[in-house]
Amino acid sequence: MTTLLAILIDGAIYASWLFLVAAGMTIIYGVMRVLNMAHGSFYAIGAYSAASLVSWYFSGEHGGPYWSLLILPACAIVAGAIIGLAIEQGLLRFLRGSDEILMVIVTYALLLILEDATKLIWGVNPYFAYQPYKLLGQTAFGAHLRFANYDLMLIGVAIVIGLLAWAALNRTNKGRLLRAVIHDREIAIAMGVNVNAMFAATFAIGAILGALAGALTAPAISVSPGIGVEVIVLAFAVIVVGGLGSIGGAAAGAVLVGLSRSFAVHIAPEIELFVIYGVMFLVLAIRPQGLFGQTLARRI
Amino acid sequence: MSAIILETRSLTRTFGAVVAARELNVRIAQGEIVGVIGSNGAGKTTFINMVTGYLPPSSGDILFDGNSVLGRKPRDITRMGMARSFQVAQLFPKLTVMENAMVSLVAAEGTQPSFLRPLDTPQRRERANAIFEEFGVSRYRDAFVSTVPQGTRKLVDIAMALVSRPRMLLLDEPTSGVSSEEKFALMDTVMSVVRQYGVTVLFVEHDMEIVARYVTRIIAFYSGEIIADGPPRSVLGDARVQEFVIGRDLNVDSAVGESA
Amino acid sequence: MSLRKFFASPTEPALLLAAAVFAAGAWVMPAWLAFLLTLALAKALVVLGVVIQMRAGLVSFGQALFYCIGGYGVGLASQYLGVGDAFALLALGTVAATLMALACGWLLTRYREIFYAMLTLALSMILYGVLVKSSALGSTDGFNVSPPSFLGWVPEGDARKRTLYLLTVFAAGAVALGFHRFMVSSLGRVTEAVRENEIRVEYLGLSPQRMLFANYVLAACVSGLGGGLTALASGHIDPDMAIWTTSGEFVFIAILGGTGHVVAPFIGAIVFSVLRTFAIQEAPNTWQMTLGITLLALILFLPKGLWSLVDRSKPEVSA
Amino acid sequence: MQSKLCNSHHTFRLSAIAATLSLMAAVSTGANAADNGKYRIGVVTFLSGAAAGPFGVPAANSAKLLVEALNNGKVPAPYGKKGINGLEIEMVLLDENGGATKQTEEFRNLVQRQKVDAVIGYISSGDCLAIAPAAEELGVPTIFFDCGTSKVFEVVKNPKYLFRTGLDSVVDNIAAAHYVAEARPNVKTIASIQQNYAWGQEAWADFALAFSRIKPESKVVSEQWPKLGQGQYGAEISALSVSNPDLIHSSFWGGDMEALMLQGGARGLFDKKTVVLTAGETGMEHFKGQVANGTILGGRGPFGAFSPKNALNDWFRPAFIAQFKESPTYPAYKMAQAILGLKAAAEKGAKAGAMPTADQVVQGLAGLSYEAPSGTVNMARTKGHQAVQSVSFGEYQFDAKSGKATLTKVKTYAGECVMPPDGTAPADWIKAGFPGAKCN
Repeated sequence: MTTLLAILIDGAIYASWLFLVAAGMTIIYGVMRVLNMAHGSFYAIGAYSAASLVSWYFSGEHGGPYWSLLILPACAIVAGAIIGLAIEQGLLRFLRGSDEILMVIVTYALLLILEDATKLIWGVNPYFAYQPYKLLGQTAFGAHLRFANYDLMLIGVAIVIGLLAWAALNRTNKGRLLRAVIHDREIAIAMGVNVNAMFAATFAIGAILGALAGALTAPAISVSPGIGVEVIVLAFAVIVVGGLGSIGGAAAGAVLVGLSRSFAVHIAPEIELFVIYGVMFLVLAIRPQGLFGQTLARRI
Repeated sequence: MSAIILETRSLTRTFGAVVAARELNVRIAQGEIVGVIGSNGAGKTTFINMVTGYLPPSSGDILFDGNSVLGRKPRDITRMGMARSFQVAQLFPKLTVMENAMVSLVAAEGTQPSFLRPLDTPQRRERANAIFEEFGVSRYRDAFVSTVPQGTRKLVDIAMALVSRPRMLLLDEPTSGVSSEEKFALMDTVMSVVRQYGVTVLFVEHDMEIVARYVTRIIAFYSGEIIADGPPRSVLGDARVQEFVIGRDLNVDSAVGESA
Repeated sequence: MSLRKFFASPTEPALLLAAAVFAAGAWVMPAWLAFLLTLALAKALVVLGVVIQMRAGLVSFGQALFYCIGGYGVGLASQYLGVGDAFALLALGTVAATLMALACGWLLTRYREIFYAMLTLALSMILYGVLVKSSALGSTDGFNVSPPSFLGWVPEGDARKRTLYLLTVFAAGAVALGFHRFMVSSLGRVTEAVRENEIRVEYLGLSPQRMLFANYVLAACVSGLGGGLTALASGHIDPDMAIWTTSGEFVFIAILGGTGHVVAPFIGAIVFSVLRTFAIQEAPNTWQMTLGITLLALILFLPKGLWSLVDRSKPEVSA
Repeated sequence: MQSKLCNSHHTFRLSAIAATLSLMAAVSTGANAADNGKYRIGVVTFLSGAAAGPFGVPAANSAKLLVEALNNGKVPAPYGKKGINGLEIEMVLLDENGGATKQTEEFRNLVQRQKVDAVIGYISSGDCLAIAPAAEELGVPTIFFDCGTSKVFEVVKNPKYLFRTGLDSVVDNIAAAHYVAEARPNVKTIASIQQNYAWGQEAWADFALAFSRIKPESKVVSEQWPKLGQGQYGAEISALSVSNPDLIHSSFWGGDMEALMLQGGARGLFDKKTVVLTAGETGMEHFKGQVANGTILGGRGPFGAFSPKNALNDWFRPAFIAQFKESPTYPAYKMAQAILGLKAAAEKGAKAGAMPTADQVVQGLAGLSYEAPSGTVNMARTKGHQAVQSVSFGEYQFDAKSGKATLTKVKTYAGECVMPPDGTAPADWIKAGFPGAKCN
């Protein structure tokens, strides 16, 4: 019984983390058809900037501890926006319309560069921002099972972000324009949509989401080299399972992967290592376009 | 009346609410040259796509040489002897015209392509050159397809369909995208070849002058149904055809006269 | 019969000559360079597998799967089956990789573009997981491959390294010849046609998937050989051979060399190895960055790879 | 079009390219391999990736510190002589990241292109296994300073050039088992969480076996195998909590370990449970009270916070802190003792002022007993190629007021107590009940 409860809650927490990690990547792909490997670096940069700022905040008398919860997203927005715009306007802009696979390779190169860049900026020693994690205390479920409220909060954050993204795309004019761009770039341009601005904004938002995932994770981990690379394939798996470029898909993928993983951990820890790829492989084998992906249109 | 080569029995295809083809019953005899006319969205291309196995029909049956081709893949139907060309020429842009031809020659040989023997053999070159002669595209032989003019692409597209010496050829708007100066030249070339090969032809065409000039029979489509089927004169003269398909009063006699 | 008859194209004698030059080098070049070239050439064989898939319009982010199977095939055979002969071991590794390809090719070749890349990646990561879990095979530590014999002859020390180098050069030369023929063969060109326009291929009466399947198996076969040679040369195998960054490296090299010619991956692999070893030596802290910048520069300024420096005379196949 | 356009002359041009590359490579060796009369040491350790922070960089820093101090003759007796045997030391630092195959290649480059006289390094067991045969083949003195696999001297049965100045992980876990049994006599149920790779798998196998031998009545209630570098342990922590063990054993290291302790702490996993971290010492400075007092930490030997008081340590520790603004953790100590071992060996073998030959170094080091900041190191196992040292465990105590972390109830287990004798497989030795173990 406790185990079942644990499976569900762990699954939910892990799923929301996965969603936070994958959302930015799927949005960028959806609009720009760029499967962004450097997303992992955005995650790492978000985590590093948050960790360093939070530990500075707590190093002296800078105000009440709860403000640190606001530092996290703030870092993410600033860091993500800067790096996102820089990369989009500085590099990707010149590669618009290139082959999707080529863009994967371009962003792979970016990943290599950013990995060392973060190392040059923050060094290799771990950073800690554990204070916010402890701040919210814990909730007990039964005798032995307790969860950190911070993790439970992540579920809420993920839902909010998901809804915001959905509403932004479906309920605002900019969102509708964006969907026009997604649907047919040429027509959108003809309609006078400023595609350049659209893309820049999209990439920045994607980067911010990536950084946000990192910033929100920072308090629970020791921020050290390599954390970025770890999340890339996870995020891939999630959005490929869900259907590339679909927010709803990313959510569904995150839930599916999250639950199956926590199930594995509790029931069969042995297979935990490849359960994620197993799920990805099965889903694609049965439904190539992913759970929410659209099939390609006829060519003749 | 020679043997029926292609027959469709109450062929129907719907896309959601839209009916692209309703209860189509078509019988085409060997050696006929049939034109299919109809306004955009009348279901002409859908018809070809179904017959060649690209689109599965919602219901009905398709018989080629008396055997049903239902559920067969386009490649199998091609191997049975029914080839097609495309509204937008379907070629290999980053390959040269010669290479395009050779690929189709390999395909026509019927065996699986060898992974050691070269594609480019004197024999294939010879055959390809012969075909280029027939279609008058020799001067583009070594150009990359992406660089040759629209009309030439259309010709190469049709030539590639004919390489396998099919017994029936479906042309999807052979002159679309071709300048009105070129289009008759193009059709003359194609028709001389198909007559020489003795291929049964069904072609979809917008251009009434073209249709009237080259066909022995016309089938008129309107919103997924056949509204007229018969000799050019009677079909083009048909009031509903004039109203729904042609949309203007075409001088039947002059148009038909030329082809006779 | 005359040489001209004997060779399908002038490239072939040139390849033989290049192979001969490399082989002769065994006695003049420093040992470390010979070893570097051994691994580079072995790697080039895997990259060749990536390249022929790129020519068919598919990018595999999981070619390490076959690299790893080839390596473990060799390792396991020498460890548990007591096979000692280099040629037998390589044969086993290659066969293992080929069988794997036959088993999963039918599924993978139904997919295109990103989905193909992701599925190949997933497959290789599943193998990685399995290997990491199997402590009997040393888990992440992997295990060492004992030095092979060559048709009964067991060289020692430098002689062994040289023999392995010559074997690799020989294998690379043979494969290069074979794949040069493949690239201009009917199947080789038809796979390009598939990349260009699948529908047309279908309407010519051929099955695109079948072409891609054959291509996939061929790629797996040569990649397995590359993995086997690597295992023999480095004398060690571990699951990292299957991890996705390894596949990423192969794609990197494919881009570096270009897909225009059978020798492109060999140039790419050698340049990559030299570049990396000096990057590591000169900038131990930022060698990844060096590689990343190089890759970007290539994509931006030399999109057809180093090969386009050699052959500027035609637009080239791109991934 | 291939056949048409790529004629032989292209291929000639590209063989030219290849040749040029080889040449350029060869030339640059000239530069590096210049025989400058210095004693060149190749140092290979993680400069990137997850292992860089906790292990690689402290070790590299330690190497920098030692080389510099030795060259200036700043190191206290018996290491007062400048450099190595009077010759200036030149260090060639390489990143260990990138996998075993690459490391074998880079090892050969070090020896054959960079012409180093000795190699010290390797944290990853996989790299050690791959390098071991190469070291013997190339006949260059090679010292593994850290890697923990017990298989090194199975791969190389009778080593000549290969040494390990650190202990293997079997020792840690046997010692850990002893310590737990003594410090927590009424532990009944144990759970495990290990990084899912060789290190974690072996560590748990050894500990479980040893502990069940010492306390047969104990039983294992949960095993968790998260991926290396996963960082998120929510589900695992729940599983451990639900199984509610008396003791949790983990061989986690570096960032993963610290993340686990943070997340577990915040969820009260460690209340009324003891945790033993066999590699916990590197976290001492970072835990900052995030870890429950009484958590059992190991340092893979008498290193870091466990290091004894002696003249060398009185120099090393302050010097390290002064230069790098952090206390030296066990990798730093292990690197220091590897370098000092090399120096001692070289000076024992070679005649003063002369360049020590490889054979002089290995003869000098085999069976050598020398002093290090961690105390005396005896090269007493596998024909004098494997070091014997004591292993210490202790309990973490954090004083909130001073913000200082200390170790209490430190127990030290002599090598003779926890190391299987030569030629016995660790598992058999444990199963047999540690025959011949000399424990005080």
